[in-house]
Amino acid sequence: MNRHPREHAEPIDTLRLRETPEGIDLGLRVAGPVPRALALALDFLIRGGLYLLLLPLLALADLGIGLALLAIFAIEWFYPVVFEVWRGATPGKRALGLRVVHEDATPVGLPASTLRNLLRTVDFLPAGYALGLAVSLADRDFRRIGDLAAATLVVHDERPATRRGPASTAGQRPPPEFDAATRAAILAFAERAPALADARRIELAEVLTAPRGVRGTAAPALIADWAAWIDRVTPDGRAA
Amino acid sequence: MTQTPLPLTEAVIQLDQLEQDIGQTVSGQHQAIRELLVALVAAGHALLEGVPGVGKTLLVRALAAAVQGRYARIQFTPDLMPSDVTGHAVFDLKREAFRIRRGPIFCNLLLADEINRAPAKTQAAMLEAMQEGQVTIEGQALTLEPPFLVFATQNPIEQEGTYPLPQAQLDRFLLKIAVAPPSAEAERAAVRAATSGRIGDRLDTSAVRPLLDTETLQRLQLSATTLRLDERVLDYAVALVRAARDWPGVDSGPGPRASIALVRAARAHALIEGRDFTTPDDVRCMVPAVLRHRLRLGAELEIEGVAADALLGDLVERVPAPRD
Amino acid sequence: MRQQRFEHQHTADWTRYRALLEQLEQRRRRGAELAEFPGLHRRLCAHYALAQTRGYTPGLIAELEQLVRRGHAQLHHPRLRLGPRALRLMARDFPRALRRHAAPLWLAAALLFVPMAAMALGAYHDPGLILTLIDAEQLAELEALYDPTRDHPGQVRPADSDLAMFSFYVRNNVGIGFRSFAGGVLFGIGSVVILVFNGLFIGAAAGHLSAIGHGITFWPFVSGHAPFELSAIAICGGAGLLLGKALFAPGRLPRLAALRVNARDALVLVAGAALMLLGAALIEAFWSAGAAPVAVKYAVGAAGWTLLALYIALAGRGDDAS
Amino acid sequence: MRLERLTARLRPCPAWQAIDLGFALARAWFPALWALWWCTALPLTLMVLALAWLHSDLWLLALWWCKPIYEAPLLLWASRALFDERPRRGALPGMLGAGLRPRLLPLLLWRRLSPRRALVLPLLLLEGLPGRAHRARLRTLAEGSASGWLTLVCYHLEAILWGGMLLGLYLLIPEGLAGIDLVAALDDSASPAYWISSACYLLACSLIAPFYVCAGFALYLTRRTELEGWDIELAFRRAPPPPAAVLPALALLAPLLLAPPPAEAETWPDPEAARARIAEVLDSPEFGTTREVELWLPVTDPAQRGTEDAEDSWAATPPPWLAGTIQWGLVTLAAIALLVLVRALWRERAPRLPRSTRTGHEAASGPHATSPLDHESEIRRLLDADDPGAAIGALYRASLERLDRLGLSLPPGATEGSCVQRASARLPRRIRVPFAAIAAARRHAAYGDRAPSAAHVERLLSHWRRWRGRTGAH
Repeated sequence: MNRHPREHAEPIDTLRLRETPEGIDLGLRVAGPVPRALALALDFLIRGGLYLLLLPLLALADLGIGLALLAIFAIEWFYPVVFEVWRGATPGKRALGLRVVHEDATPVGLPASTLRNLLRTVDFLPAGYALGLAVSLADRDFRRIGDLAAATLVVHDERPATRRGPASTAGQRPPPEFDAATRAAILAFAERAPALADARRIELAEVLTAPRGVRGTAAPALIADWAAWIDRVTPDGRAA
Repeated sequence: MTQTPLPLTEAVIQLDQLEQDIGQTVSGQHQAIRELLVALVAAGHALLEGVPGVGKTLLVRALAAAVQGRYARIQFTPDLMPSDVTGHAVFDLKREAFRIRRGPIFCNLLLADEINRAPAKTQAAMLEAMQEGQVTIEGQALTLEPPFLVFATQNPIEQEGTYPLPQAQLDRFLLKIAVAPPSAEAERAAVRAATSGRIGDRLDTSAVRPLLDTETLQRLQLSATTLRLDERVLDYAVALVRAARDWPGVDSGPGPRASIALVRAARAHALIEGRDFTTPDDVRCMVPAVLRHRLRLGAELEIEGVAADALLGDLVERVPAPRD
Repeated sequence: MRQQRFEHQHTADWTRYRALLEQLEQRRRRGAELAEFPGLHRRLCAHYALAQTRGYTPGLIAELEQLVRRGHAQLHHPRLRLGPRALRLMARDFPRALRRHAAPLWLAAALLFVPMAAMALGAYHDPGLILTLIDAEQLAELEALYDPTRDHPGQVRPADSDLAMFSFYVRNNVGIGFRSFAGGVLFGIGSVVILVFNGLFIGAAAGHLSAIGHGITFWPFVSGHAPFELSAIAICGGAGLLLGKALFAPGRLPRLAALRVNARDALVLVAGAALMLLGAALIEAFWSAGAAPVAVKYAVGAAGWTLLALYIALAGRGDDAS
Repeated sequence: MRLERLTARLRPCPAWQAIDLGFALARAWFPALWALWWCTALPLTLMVLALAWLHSDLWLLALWWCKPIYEAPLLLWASRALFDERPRRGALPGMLGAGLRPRLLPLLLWRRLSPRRALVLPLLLLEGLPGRAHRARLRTLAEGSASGWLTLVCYHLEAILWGGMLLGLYLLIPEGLAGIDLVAALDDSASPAYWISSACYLLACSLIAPFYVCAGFALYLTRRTELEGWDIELAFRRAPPPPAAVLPALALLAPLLLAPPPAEAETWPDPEAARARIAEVLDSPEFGTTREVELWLPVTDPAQRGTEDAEDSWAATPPPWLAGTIQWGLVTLAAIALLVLVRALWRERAPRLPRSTRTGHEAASGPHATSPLDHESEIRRLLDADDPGAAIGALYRASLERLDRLGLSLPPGATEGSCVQRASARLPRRIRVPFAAIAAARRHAAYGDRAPSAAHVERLLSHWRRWRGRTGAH
């Protein structure tokens, strides 16, 4: 097992940052064997359905068999390639919110997709993707042999962000020393506060407000005010 | 003051003598001496790396002895402050005013010994001076008079107690000269020279004659910039740098500054070789010195212990040289 | 700069960018309009980075990130254009790759043809030898297929079964090719096994059929497609060996990097070989079983080998810039 | 609980990503977890071996049933490692003992077959709530956690590894030796093959167990992060203090307790409050539906229906011309493709011809490029055209080609200097001296803008011809 020194320095995470040519970091969340196995099973069923669709061809005697064989050949080898290049993932992967990308976070192209799918035959060995499973458990980014050779990753799709509208209250300006991470946490708090138990909500809010002298039920209220201030979009130019 | 480039023959004679003199003092380091001269002629700063005791400091001292100019040496230590390098303002009680006290950086040839032992802040102050050619003390900008060349030495990063130079600052060095341990024969010669007719173990530089004054040096540098450079050679240099950028296993490759550095170094090399034109060979043999500190190898390569030099050796083999 | 002004200043860019993105995502491309997309994308990336460093509201940052993500995906979306790609592959990249990696390819050819020749000789002199590879029932089928006493050997099938045979050949042969390539990633072992086994089998069949006097139908049948089919299988195996070579002798690169470098060329080889196999299947299904005189069939076979040799030696020697 | 020391990055995320995080944790801690698994499993294996009277099927079943016993220490280990305190050797007996706690009993009896085992384990061991509270808590935590899927998939992963190992062994043992009887390995519990198969299964279990346990743990942690805002707390704790820092206040905050085992870990002991909160949580739109289940059925159904419909409507026999049309269509397509290819091949080749007659641009690209006679006539032509610079270039390339044929490998990166260097290391004097002269002349001409005189080129050419003539003989 490859034990990279960096692993110990940073918290363990499935997020990988990739710098784009424009110099910004895009986060990729690598997907592990469990969702990938389910996606594979789903694709297997879909392929089975496609094979069933070919059945009526057999009515055409030899000609039908010929066409069916061609179709089976195509499905056998190119079903994943077609979907990956066309839509970024096979239907099974899409159902589980997975996507195939190059290691540099660009959408997968024809050569890489062909390679990773041709090498499926090896990952499959000796039965049921056992080799691929072993390799992907040992790899930091859960890549199977095909992924390693083609420099691809299977990642979780990002959920589209929802931007909150202007808050109803004008809010209160948060202390100036708060950095971006704290501001983001304040917003997250406001968003998730309804789901928290009352006691926990107060306890959590006090972590931030107690050093500033606010305790009790006033604490979550204060944070909600800060959140409203941070998040509001008003045209009067008072924004942060 | 406008200067005229030194005529080729004169330049070649000067450089030849320089090379010989230094070679007599530091034996068995032809490649390093050659590269040191390239840095001198190309007016670029150089970083010398090697294990302790291979004669890095002696090399630079020999060079300093050959150039008549102000020479300063700073030993970098973990407690060295930026103002120890650049200088600072002192209050003059008599005149009741601040007086600028210039640091050792105000010189023509600066030897920065063991630069990677100083904290990042101090390194940054000096590297800024290298980049800007000026120093700011108490809000007052003071220009460093040309020629201003820094030769920094560093021990390999694996040695204890060092601060690696950040990548962006490494880029300020035109060359990184790898000073290898001398061969057994050269070492024997050095030992004999060091122990005969001399007291103590201080190696001296008396064999070096003061050959160049600063004006001649500047004219020499000027003549290097006027060497003929064919388009194909330029293309070749750029192609090499670009290839290094995309080379498999290279994490971050050399930036555009590297192409410029490569061409500058190649020109200087051509001049030292006694030619008035630059050839792909000049470019090729400057590749390791110019690029080795501008690449960061990927983790896999570092784990496998592949050195940047091996990779660059591969690179020059594979990038097509101009042949048409 | 205050966020308000920042947003105000750049909203026009963002709206335009979003509109272009939607066009791209729905694959409605109009060249002239899209020419500004990369520039806009770069600007948006700069805005995103600025918004991050200046600590603007998380909502804005998330929104910009989302846009950048979508744009990145579109900007680097692979363009397919299969036709020109296949053409360039066959006209240039494939023959060049063949010449560049001569060593593993020759090795693969040896692994296929040497056992084949040895087995053919063996089976010719000892008709029982073939039974070590296949059982008696399969042997009877094989013998019946090339029985010269049939009315029209090779023409026993109805016209439309030619197509079925074509499909069968495609599926079978391309499948073998792909597998012998993929097996190479197991340090080349998979490729070696498949090559040797196929060589043995084909050799045994040829030797045995010649020995029992069926050669007069067998050889004309296979002569047409053999050049392309056999060499394509060998090329696939050679591509596999190229992968194996990266793992055995990665040179100065780490194994993974070497594998990726070699895989790029190996893929070109496999794609080219797959197209060759497609052609071979076409010949095998529609020509080999045909009624042309034996001499013509042999001539076609010889022409095939010559063309192939010429192609490998000469094709794609043009200038890179063209 | 000291959130600052977390060694994993926790954030509310979909269940799949939580499972993946668990796998990443297990991967990072694998050696320790695996060893720990065997610490409990090995003694038990041997013990059961004696008890089962050497019946391999009973043995395997008993070991399989006891899985939670081996998993419990793994979880305790992981819960410490999460807060960056690797348990020392001395702590191991305590952790192993945890596998035998009475609290674990339900998992060994009626909960053994629960698909949520991975999630129940941390709940039992780290929170240890009494019966009803436990059930309510489990319901809250299991919401949208995909823990059932996790168990199902991990069960299959075990089976795949086991099958892979068995088949691999079967394939790798050469035919001459006593191979493994695959059929016996599956159904004859008395055969040695069955023992091997059982051992493989045990090994597969040990390999998957750390991943399974950590994935369950990560699911548990992610849900708690989501419900209790751990990530927010962490960010708040890291917030810059107010300018006049009131640091002691931070220290006063009662820390939550998770890692050191049982009862203190309880966060809300009152079942009434718990139920109220569960209701509160369930009302939130956050924890709505599970999307993964909905998509299973609709995909295959229409497909099947489609086939049935199609079968009814299709005619039994194809029109006789159809096969012929397809065949000729294919052949025509192939012919067109071939024509296009030939045209492309010709185009690939075409641009070389004029260029090589002009400057011999391509000559160095390969040994087959041009014959020596062509070179010579080319050089002559350039000399006649009064272009000795181009002529020396052509001569240089011609000699490179010559050297290439002599077996001196010149990589594309070889510059004039390195060519001469290689030549002088490997070739006899009569070749390397004229070649060095050619290279030097070429260098001056190409980069120094000093073309040689025509006479000089002539001289070099005649040298080259002699040298070529001699080496061409072999």
